[in-house]
Amino acid sequence: MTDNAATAIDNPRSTVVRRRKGVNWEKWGWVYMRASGVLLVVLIFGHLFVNLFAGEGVTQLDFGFVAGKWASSFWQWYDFLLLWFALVHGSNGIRTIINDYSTPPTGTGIRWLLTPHGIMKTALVVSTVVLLTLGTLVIFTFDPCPAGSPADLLPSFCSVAR
Amino acid sequence: MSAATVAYPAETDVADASAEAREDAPPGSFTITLIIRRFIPEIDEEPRWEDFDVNVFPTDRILDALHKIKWEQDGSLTFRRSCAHGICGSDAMRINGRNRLACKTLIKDLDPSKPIYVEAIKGLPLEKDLVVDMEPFFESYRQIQPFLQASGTPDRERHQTVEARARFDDTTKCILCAACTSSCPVFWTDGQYFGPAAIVNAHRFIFDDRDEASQVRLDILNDKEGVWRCRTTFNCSDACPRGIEVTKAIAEVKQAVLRGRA
Amino acid sequence: MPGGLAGRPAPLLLLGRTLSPAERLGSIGSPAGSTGAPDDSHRAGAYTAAQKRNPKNPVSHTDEERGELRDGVRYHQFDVVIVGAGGAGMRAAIEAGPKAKTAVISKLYPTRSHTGAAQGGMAAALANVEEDNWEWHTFDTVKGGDYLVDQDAAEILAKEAIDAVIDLENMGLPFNRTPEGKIDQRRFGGHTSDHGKAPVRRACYAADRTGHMILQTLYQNCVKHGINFFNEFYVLDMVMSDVKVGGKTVKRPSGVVAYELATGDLHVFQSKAIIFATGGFGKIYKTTSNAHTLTGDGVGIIWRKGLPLEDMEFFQFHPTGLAGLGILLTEGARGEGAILRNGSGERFMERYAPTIKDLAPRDIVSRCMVQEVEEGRGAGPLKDYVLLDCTHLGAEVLETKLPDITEFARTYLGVDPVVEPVPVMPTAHYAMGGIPTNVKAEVLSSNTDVVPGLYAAGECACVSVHGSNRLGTNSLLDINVFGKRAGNNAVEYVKTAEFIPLPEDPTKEIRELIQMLSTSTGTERIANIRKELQQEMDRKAQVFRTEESLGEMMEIITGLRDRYTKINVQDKGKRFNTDLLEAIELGFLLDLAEVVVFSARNRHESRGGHMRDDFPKRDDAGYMQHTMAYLTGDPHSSHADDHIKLDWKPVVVTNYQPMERKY
Amino acid sequence: MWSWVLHRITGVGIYFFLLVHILDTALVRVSPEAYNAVIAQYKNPIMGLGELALVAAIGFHALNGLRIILIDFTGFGTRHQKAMFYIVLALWVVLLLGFAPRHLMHVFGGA
Ligand SMILES: Cc1cc2nc3c(=O)[nH]c(=O)nc-3n(C[C@H](O)[C@H](O)[C@H](O)COP(=O)(O)OP(=O)(O)OC[C@H]3O[C@@H](n4cnc5c(N)ncnc54)[C@H](O)[C@@H]3O)c2cc1C
Ligand code: HEM
Ligand code: SF4
Ligand code: F3S
Ligand code: FES
Repeated sequence: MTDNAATAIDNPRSTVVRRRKGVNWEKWGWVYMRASGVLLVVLIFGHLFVNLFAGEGVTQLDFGFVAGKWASSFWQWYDFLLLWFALVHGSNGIRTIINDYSTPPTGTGIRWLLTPHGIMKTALVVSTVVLLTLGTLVIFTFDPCPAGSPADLLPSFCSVAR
Repeated sequence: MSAATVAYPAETDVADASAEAREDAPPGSFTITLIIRRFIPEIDEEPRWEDFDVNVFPTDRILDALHKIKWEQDGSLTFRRSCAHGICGSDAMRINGRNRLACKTLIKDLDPSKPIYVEAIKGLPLEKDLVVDMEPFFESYRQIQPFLQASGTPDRERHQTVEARARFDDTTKCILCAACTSSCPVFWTDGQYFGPAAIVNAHRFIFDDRDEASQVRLDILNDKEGVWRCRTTFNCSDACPRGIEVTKAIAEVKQAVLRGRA
Repeated sequence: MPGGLAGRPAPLLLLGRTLSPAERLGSIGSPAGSTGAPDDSHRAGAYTAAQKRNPKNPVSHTDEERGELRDGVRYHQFDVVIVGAGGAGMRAAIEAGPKAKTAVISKLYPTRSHTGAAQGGMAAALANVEEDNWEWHTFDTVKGGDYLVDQDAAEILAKEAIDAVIDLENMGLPFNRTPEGKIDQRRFGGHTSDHGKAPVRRACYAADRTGHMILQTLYQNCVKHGINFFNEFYVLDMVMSDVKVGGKTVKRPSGVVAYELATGDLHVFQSKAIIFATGGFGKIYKTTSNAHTLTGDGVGIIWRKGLPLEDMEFFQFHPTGLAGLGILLTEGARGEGAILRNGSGERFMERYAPTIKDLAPRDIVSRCMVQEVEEGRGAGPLKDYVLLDCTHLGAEVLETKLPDITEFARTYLGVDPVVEPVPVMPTAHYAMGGIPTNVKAEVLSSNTDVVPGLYAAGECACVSVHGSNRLGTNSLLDINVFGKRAGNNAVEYVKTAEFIPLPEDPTKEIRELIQMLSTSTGTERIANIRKELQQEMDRKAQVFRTEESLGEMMEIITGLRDRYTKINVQDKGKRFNTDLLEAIELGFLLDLAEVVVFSARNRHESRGGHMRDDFPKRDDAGYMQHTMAYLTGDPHSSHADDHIKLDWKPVVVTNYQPMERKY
Repeated sequence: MWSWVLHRITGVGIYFFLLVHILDTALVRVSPEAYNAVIAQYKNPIMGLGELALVAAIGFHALNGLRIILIDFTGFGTRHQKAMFYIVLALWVVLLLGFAPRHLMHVFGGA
C-alpha cells in the first residue's frame, strides 16, 4: 500500500560489524575496577584498622609487628591479595589516566617506545611487574627470625623457638 | 588599532552606542558587563577577552544581550543562533563557566552585578568568537548509526506498546546542541571519546524495540573510545538543556554491553 | 560549577580548553606547515578526529569534495540540488539522494531548522482511534482556508497524508501509541468528522515535540542514505542561462550560487533540477514564532529572478504567542480549556464568538485580541497584551499535557501558568503564500506554465493547500507530502534532462552585491533598519490592515530601501561573517515585506489571514482568486507601483462550493 | 565533576604511596634494622600528618568508589548521585573524626 522506496533501501552499514578479536581490555578493565574496588574496601580498611587504628596505632609498627603478622599464613594471604588487587587496580587506573592525557602515537616498535606515551606506559608496566614480583616474594619468603639480628627487634616468639 | 586587514568599529563608535543606551534607557533596564572571549582568525593569534557594557532587562536572555552587542556596538561579534527558544540547539556556549544555551539563560538568573563571562564551548576547534567547528561532534553522532534499522517493509505502522515507547523517550529529546559533550572532561582531554551526545543517540535506538541493530551499536560503543571512557562526572547531565538524564542513559548502555543485549 | 571558577583561562587538566584549528590539526597529525595563518584544509573533505578513529568508515563523511576551483569560485555538479534542510528539503532528499546525485545546501545544520519547533501534530485520517477518512480531511482543509484552497491539491494532501505518516513511522519516528500499539491521534482546531459535525482525532503526534521528532527522523534517514550536505552554505542566487526553445531565447535555471559561511568562498552548484525548501519569512514581523533565520531567502531569490509569488498577503497570526517575545503557546492550551481574558479579567471572546468562544479559528481570535488592546482594554502596565488564563486547569494538566508551554512561560516571562495568567498577543506564524507550484511541486512562471527542473516545497511554496488560512497540523503534513513529491519528480526529470551550460560568469551579481555591502562606508546600522521594518509591519500590516495603514507601510518600505543602500557592514572579514549575511537577509526581508503589503493593499476584502478593517466582508465575486505578484523593474530604484505587477489566478474548485464560514 | 576530580587525585596519590609502601615493606627482607629505620620515619609528626592525609584520601576514594559503582549499576544511583555525593562527604567526615583524634594522639601524644 505504501510506497516505501525510502525505507526499503538496505541499511548501509548493518553488515559492517566491528567485532575486534581478543580481549576487550576497556570492558574488562572497567569491570575489574569495580569488582576490585569492592574487595579493596574490605582489604584496605582491614589493613588500616589493624595497622594504624587498633592497638597503639602507628607507633606499634616495627619489624616485630610485621613479623608477628606474617607468621600466620592468614595475614600472608591477606596481604598478598591486598598487594595484587590494589596494585593492579591502581595501575589500571593510571593507565586510563595516561590514555586520557596523552595521545597514543601512531608509530610502532622503537618509535612508539620513544614517545612520552610509550615511555609512561612502559614505566607503568615495568614498575607494576617488578613490584608485584618483589612484594609477592617478600611476603612468602619472609623469615620472621633472621639469624644474627638483635633479639629485641624480633618478635617475641623467635626467642621461644630458639 | 593594528594594521590588520579586518577593520574594527572605531572606539568612538562603541562608546557612543553605550552612552546612547544609557540616556534613553527604558525603565526597569540596567547595564551589565559581558566579558566575551573573542577570536577573529584573521587577526588574533590567540583568543582574547573583551568587555562590553550593554543595557538589558532582567527578563532578557544572554542571547538578547549578545544581539544587542552585535546590532548596536560591534557587528563583527559572531555566534550561532536560530530559534531563540531552546529548541534548535544552535547556541550552546560557556556562560560563567557552565555550558548553557544562550537563549535559555535569563539575565536575572545570573548575578548581574558581576561581569558575565561568555566563551565558546570547549574541546572543539575554535573557528571564530563563539563559533566552533561542529564537524567532529556530528561525525561521532553519525558513527553510532543513528537511524532505525528494521527489516521488512510493512504496509502500516509497526506496532509498539506504550511501555516500549516510554523506554527510550528521554533520549529522543536530544537537540544535538553539544552542551553535554563539550562539558565532558574526558572529551576535553583529547577529543577522541565518542562523547555523551553520541551515546544518548545510540541509546535512543538501542532501546527502541523496533530496531534490529542494537548489537551493532553496542559493539561500536564497546570500544576504547566508547562508553568505558565515561567516568560518571555528570557534567553532561548538568549541562543538558533538555533535561535528559544523560549519565543514566550512558549507564544503561554500559549495562547493555555487559549483558550483551539491549 | 561554582561561578568563582568562571571565565579566565583555567588549568588545562581540569577545565579543558578550546583548541584553535591549527592546534587541533597539530594534535591529530596535520599536513606539514599548518602553523600560523588558519588554513581551511580541516574543513569539509579533510578528516576529523573522529574519522581518524575509524578511517574505513564508509558513509560517515557526507561532504562531497570541495569543488573544482576556478577564478576563486568553487564549482560543483549535481543532478539535483536541494536548497534548505528543514522538513521539506530533507523529505525530498530521502527520495532523490539514493536515485540521483544529490546535494542538500542549507544555511543551518539540518537539525537546527525551524521544523523542529513545531509542537502540535501532523494530520492524517488514519482512523486509528475513531472513524475518519481523507475526504472529510479535504473538506476541513478547504473550509479552514476560507475557500481559497486549490481543492485538487487539498485532495492529494489529505489522501497522501496517510502514507506520509506511515513512511515517517517506518523511518523510525517515535509517535505516541494507543494501548493497542498503533499511532495515537489527538484533536486539533478545525479538524472535524463528517463535514463539521464534531471534532475528530486526526493529529498524529509525538508528545508536544512532533516537529522535533520529524526533523530528527528525517535527518537520521539522510545520514543513513549518506546524503551530501553542504551545511552553513547560504544560497544567495539562482543562476539563469539563456536557452533556445523553439527559436526563442528564454532564461532557464542552471544552478545556484552559495556563500560558504566558514570561509567566505563562493560556490556554484550546477544542476539539472533545483528544489527550493527554504521555509518561511516570519522575520518581516517583530512579534513572530519564527526563528531568526527565517528570512525568506528562497522566496526572495525566486522573486528577484522575475518569477511570480502567490497569495503573499495571507500571513497567519497565531493568537497565543508569549507577549513581546512571540514564542508560541500551542492551540492545545485552549483545547484543554484555557481562557483568554482582557485587562479587567473579562472573558472577551464571549462577546465576539458567543458559541465557541476561545476556540474560534486562529484568524478570528487574533483579530479580537488586537481589538481589545486597541480599545484600551489590554492588560499590563502598558495595556498592550491580553491574558491566557490556565490557572483553573491545575498543575496536573499543565505538567503532563502542556509541559513545554508551561516551561516556556516560566523560563521566558517568569510567569507560572499554574498560579497566574500568561501575557499573550498574536504572533506572526505562517506564510500561506510563497512560490507558486502545481501539485507536482513544479514552480510556475505564470498561471499555467512551469519552469522545467525547478521545484519548491514546504512553507516557501504555495501549492495552494492552505488557501488564506492554514489549519493546525496541516503544515507538517504539507512538508512531507509535497517534499516527497518534489524529490520524486525531480528524480524523474533528471533522468532525461541535460545540464544547462552555465553563463559566462555566474557569480557576477553576487560578487558585486557582496563587494558593495562589505566595502560600504555608510552610516546606517543593519539592525536599525530591520528593527524599524519589523516594528512598522507589526503596527501597519499585521492582524488589521486598512488602505491607510498599508499605504503608510509602502512609504516606510520605500524609505527603508533607500537607507538600505547606505548601510555599514562592520565585519570586513571572510570567515563566519554573519554581519554580512544579516545585511543580505535584510535585503530579502525588505523585498518580501513589500510584496506582502502591496498584495494586501490590492485585496479589498477580508478572508482568512487577511483582515481589512475597511472591507470586513469576504467578497467571493471579486476576490475568490489567487494573487500573483511579478517583479517587473529594479526594486531598489523605484516605487513599488513601478516594479510590481499584480495578476490573478483562478482557484481550483472540485467538490466544495464556497459557503459562509461558521463554526 | 568535583567528585571525579577528587577521585582521580586521590587515586593517583594513593597509587604513589603504594609504590613507596611496597618498597619500604620489602626492607623486611633486608634486615630488621633497615626496616625499623625506615618505618621510624612514619612515626614522626610530619609523616603522621601524611598518614592522616593518606587515610583521608583512601577514605574518600573508597566511599566515592562505592558511589560510582552504585551509579554504574543502579538507576537509583544515577538519579540520586548528588545526594550520594553529600552522603560520601558526610561519611568521610565521620570516618576522619573517628580516626584523626586517635591517630594524632598516637603521633603527638606519645601515649
Ligand atoms: C513554533 C511553531 C510551531 C508550529 N507547529 C506546527 C504544528 O504543530 N503542526 C504543523 O503542521 N505545523 C506547525 N508549524 C508550521 C511548520 O512547522 C512549518 O511550516 C514547517 O516546519 C516548515 O518546514 P520547511 O521545511 O518548509 O522549512 P524549515 O524547517 O523552516 O527549513 C528551512 C530550511 O531552509 C534553509 N534555508 C533557508 N534559507 C536558506 C538559504 N538562503 N540557503 C540555504 N538554505 C536556506 C534553512 O537552513 C532550513 O534548513 C509550526 C511553526 C512554528 C514556527
Ligand atoms: C578502597 C577501595 C577502593 C575503591 C572502592 C576504589 C574504587 C575505584 C573505582 C570504582 C574506580 C573507577 C572510577 C571510574 O571509572 O570512574 C577507581 C579508579 C581508580 N582507583 Fe580506586 N578504589 C579503591 C582503592 C584504590 C587504591 C588503593 C588505589 C591506589 C593504588 C586506587 C587507585 C585508583 C586510580 C588511580 C583510579 C583511576 C582514577 C581515574 O581514572 O580517574 N584505588 N577506583
Ligand atoms: S544530550 Fe542534551 S546536551 Fe547533549 S546534545 Fe542532546 S540536548 Fe544537547
Ligand atoms: S560528562 Fe563525561 S564522563 Fe561521563 S557522565 Fe558525562 S560523559
Ligand atoms: S537559538 Fe535555538 S537553541 Fe538557542
